[in-house]
Amino acid sequence: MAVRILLLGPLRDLAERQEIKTNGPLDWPGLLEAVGPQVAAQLADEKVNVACAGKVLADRTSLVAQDGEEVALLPPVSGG
Amino acid sequence: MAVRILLLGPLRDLAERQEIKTNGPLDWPGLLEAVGPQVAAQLADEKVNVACAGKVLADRTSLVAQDGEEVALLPPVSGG
Amino acid sequence: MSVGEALAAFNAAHGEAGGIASFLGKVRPDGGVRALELTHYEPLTLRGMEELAEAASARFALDGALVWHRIGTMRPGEPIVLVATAARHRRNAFAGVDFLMDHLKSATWLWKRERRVDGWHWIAPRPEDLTDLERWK
Amino acid sequence: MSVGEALAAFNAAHGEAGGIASFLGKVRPDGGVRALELTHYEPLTLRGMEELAEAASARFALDGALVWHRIGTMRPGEPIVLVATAARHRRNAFAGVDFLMDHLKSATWLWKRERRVDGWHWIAPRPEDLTDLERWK
Repeated sequence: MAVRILLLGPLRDLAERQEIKTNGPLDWPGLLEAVGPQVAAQLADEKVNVACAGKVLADRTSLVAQDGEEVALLPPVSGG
Repeated sequence: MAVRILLLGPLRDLAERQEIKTNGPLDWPGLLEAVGPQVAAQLADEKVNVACAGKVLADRTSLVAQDGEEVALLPPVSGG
Repeated sequence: MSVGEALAAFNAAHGEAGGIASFLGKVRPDGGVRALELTHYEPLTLRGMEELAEAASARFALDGALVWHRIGTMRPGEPIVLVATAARHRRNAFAGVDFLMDHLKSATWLWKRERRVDGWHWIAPRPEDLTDLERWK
Repeated sequence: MSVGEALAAFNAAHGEAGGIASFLGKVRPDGGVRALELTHYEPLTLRGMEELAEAASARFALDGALVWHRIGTMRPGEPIVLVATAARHRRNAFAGVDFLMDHLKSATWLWKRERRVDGWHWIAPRPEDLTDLERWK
């Protein structure tokens, strides 16, 4: 049981992987470290949202993910 | 061969007929007389258009219909 | 040809368009309406609709427009009017349908009456129909 | 279920609505686009679309809303998105479709990239997509 970090959309390409596993509990500084400098630089943009356990966080820096939970990094969307 | 005056929409009900035949040439005063006082009163409303030979007249009072031509009295529309 | 078949054919005919917008108007069963009757003036109505479709196509850079209007007597739930537009961008497709419907409502040679429990009533254009039409001038 | 079947079923389900508006978005073949790929985030995307349909229904007094979005890889001419609304009045049906499309374009958990001759390119929302979205705030 670990925290799964999911990379969506363009972040998936940037990191050259879809998913990163790390040990919980995972907070915001821990996330920035776990994803590596390139993705961390993208997270500086507030338009990149973060969801934890199926909920988008109003304040990303309040992140606390427990083992078994999924964290999703959600860059700006484009559908339709 | 005569001039056919066609009554459309509500005018058809008002006149209790769909069509009036009269001799050409038919001008605006002739039309008012041919259709009778009830329909003539409706024609006082400029929103009632008049077509002659398949063309809506920009100036209704310029009407000159020849024998064999059709005059249509077109009250305000409502489709859709 | 049913409404679904017409839309499918229109869609197939415009494979390169980015978007297709449509509107289907039906007889509403409310107000005790038993039937709706639409009449037209044949020498003017169809030609006017063709000109309307051409005006919409030019104004909104449409790839195509479908404009159908039934005449005769219709019952609640039955279709009266079907409009569809194909365009590169969705806002153009929407504007085209909106424009066409406003003009079919109050600037096309059609007359509508409804049969309610107490007989037939002619339907005059509503003030908002005329206001809607003014938007395009 | 095809686009035509979905619209026919939606129409049949809303026999009492005065009008049904729809929009179908398709992959455009221009700009050398060979394919389009849409990805989503399953735990959020569908729920977001359901909330969006409910918001549109309440805001525009809709009798019903249909909101479909494909994911995966699509080729030019193929459908991507289908939206339909049923309402008593046509302006409400139009506004509902317009609102839903603007939110699917730039406020739904979907990511789009296109394959052109030189490879895959991620598509960022266009500035006008964001302006369109602002209209509803």
